[in-house]
Amino acid sequence: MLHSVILAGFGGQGVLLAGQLIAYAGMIEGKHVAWIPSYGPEMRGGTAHCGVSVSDDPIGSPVVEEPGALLAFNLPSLEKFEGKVTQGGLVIYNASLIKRGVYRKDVVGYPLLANELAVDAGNPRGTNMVMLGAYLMLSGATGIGSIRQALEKIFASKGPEVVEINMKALLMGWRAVQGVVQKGA
Amino acid sequence: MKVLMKGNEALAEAAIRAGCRLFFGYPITPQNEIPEYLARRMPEVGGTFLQAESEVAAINMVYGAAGTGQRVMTSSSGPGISLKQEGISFLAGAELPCVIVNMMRGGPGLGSIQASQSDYFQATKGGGHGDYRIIVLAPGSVQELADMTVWAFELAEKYTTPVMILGDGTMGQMMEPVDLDTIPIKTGHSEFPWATTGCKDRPKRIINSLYLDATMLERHNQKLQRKYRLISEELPRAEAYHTDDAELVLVAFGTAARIARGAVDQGRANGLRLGLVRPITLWPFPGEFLLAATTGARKLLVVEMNTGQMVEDVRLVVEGRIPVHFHGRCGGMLPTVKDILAQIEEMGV
Amino acid sequence: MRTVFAPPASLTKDPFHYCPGCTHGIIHRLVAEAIDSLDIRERTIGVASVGCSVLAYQYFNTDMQQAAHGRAPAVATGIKRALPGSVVFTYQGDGDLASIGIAEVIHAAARGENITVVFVNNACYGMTGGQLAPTTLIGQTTTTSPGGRRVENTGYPIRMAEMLATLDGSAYIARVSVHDPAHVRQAKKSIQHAFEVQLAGRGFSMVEVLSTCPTNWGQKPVEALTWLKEKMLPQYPLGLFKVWERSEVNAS
Amino acid sequence: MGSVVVHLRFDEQRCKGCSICVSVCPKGVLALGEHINSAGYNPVVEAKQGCNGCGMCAWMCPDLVISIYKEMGA
Repeated sequence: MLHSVILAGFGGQGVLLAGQLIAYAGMIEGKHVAWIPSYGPEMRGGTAHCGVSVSDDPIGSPVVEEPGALLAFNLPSLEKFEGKVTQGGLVIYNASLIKRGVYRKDVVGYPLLANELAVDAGNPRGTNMVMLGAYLMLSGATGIGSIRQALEKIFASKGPEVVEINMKALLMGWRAVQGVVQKGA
Repeated sequence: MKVLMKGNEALAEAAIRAGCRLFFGYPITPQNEIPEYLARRMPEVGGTFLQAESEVAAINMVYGAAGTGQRVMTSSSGPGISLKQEGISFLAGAELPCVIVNMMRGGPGLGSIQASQSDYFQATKGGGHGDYRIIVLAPGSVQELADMTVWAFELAEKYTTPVMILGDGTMGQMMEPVDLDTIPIKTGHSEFPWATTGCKDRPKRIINSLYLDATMLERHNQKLQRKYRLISEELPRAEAYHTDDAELVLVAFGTAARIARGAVDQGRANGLRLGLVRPITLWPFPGEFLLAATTGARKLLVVEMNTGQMVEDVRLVVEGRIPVHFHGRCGGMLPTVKDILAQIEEMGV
Repeated sequence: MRTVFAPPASLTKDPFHYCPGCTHGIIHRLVAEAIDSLDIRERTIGVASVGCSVLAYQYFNTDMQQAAHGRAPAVATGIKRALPGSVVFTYQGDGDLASIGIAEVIHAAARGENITVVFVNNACYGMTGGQLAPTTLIGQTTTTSPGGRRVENTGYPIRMAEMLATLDGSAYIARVSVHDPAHVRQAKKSIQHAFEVQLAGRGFSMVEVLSTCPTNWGQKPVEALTWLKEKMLPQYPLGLFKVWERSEVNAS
Repeated sequence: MGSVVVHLRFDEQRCKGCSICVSVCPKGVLALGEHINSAGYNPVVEAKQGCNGCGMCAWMCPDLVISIYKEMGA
């Protein structure tokens, strides 16, 4: 089983960190993982994206050409990557900033008011965690417990409060799409 | 314990563990995390990090430091490695150990900053002026980047020669789990009978590659060639994957080999008898290994992130006994499993 | 019997390969005498460059490393960073230092690299047959400026000592000459002082030594000394351009 | 007060006959010899008495040909 995902947004939205958390959690679960960022002048333009693979088998190219899922944090990211998602894949997009739906009919789109949910979670900068929570709920790429362990490792120097506040935002996203699924079912 | 690290950072940390306390470099994408990491780490371990005024200066600082017998490293990418060729030739000529990292990007010229394997010829055929070779290692994962850095320092000292780690932008930028605890920590450095350390209680030593007398230079060159023959006998290394019953064997290194492995898996799932040979040393090229692993194969397909470079060495090795095909992407584009399998279908297994 | 003058211990017995009357030999001797006086031969590592002095590694009786054209200050940086307790000097000509290697020497000075550069300026490329150098005088005939150096074509001579003295990292910059015994004595003092600056850890030191090239200037050795005095001194005034005094260290 | 005897020693095989030493000698005691050394040059010789050991020749010799010693005479 291979989970491949592209996370894309503008600088400061924490897309690279959210991607690393998936890879870290996958590693904790004993899976093969790879994470690769966009780099160079592309970053200077204020956009950032990364690709993550979590798999039971060794990972070939770490570059995610046809992701099973896309987390689009802003409109340019949705426009750039929507066409690359595999048939039947997930497109989770930040509806706080993106005022349109998904054009493709062969993927499943999930709008998420990530900014508002982050504010509700008491963590206005936690949109990346909201989006990540939604992705984990919908894909099952890694468990929530291993994401917590990954957060504890990455934020070891910042203390347990930082872990908690991020987990809270993550669960906001998780529950938000859980509701959507139930409604659709 | 496994941690998630970028290839460039794992390599840099491995160099510290291997006892490297001297780094001279110049910024260029996609290897910047190496100097950035060492700029932080070197002062913590009492080492030297120096950003030189150019790649030319950096490699010559390496040349000076290597002369003292201490472990020293530089890193760069295509355009910078081209500038370093003068110094690499001097290091090879004066027989000094050092480690040079090339995180390849697309060329020629300024090219791009995306991953490529277009410096294979430059790395394996000499690169600079004169009749010399350097050892070239091709890592295939972040763990190998770290392990090969340690190995590179050992080989450099064993054979008193520069060793190049030939990675690419993808390899340097990607994060993968890596276990660095398995690398023994080396401190201090070895004593060498050629190192310039001040001539207290011994005759003076000279580090040099100038031999104005033709007979002397020929003798020096023959000595180098004897060393290169020894390396060619002792060192070649490669990895075989499902070659035992393979009718078609893919040959690829580094990032391309990871993709080729995916093609082997998917092809086998579809009933195709595919295998893979992955050269780990690019110079010396593992020719005998390749021959042994492909005795039953009817076709070879070389996959590279360039327009066809290693394929020439593969053809030299098989000497026309097996048809050798080529699949390449270049300019920073990566081959895909789908495209490789499409070409295999076209070729017929 | 008292010795008034004998060769220094920091030179090997090898005869110099330089042309008759070439003042490289004098400058080699002065460097070696400075090393002897300071008793630092056993911890000195010299860097030979490319040009006439390419074989300097044979002559200095210290550990030596031969560098690529222009790169001696970078090589010296590598050595000094690896062995901070050593004394490191480069010996470079004007083509090597002021043309192809100008970046390396400027940056070594700007970093305050604690090395000593002996810069031999004879206003031409000697080894390759007397071509135009960055330090060739205006109007001076060379094999690549057969009608004399013209400003419209190749610009102006570079005054390296003045230029490097502007950098905060340089601690001692002097220009001396070897065209007569009195100036040779002054040159020796300067070179020794440059090494002392390094020993005190003050940073980059360079002594530019005006030198002759009788062969490529097409002059007899004695005439060449006169030409140096009359033609080169006006373009390249002698003196101290950056001075470090011992008292500065004591005061700090 | 005893007289001082100055001894000049020439490492003749190193001499290239450039005659810089001849030109700087204040007493004019040096000259190039008639014979030829192994390198093919007419090497410097002490042509006249009167050296006072001032050392200028040795200071200016580019090839370390000249060594100077002083002996206190009777």
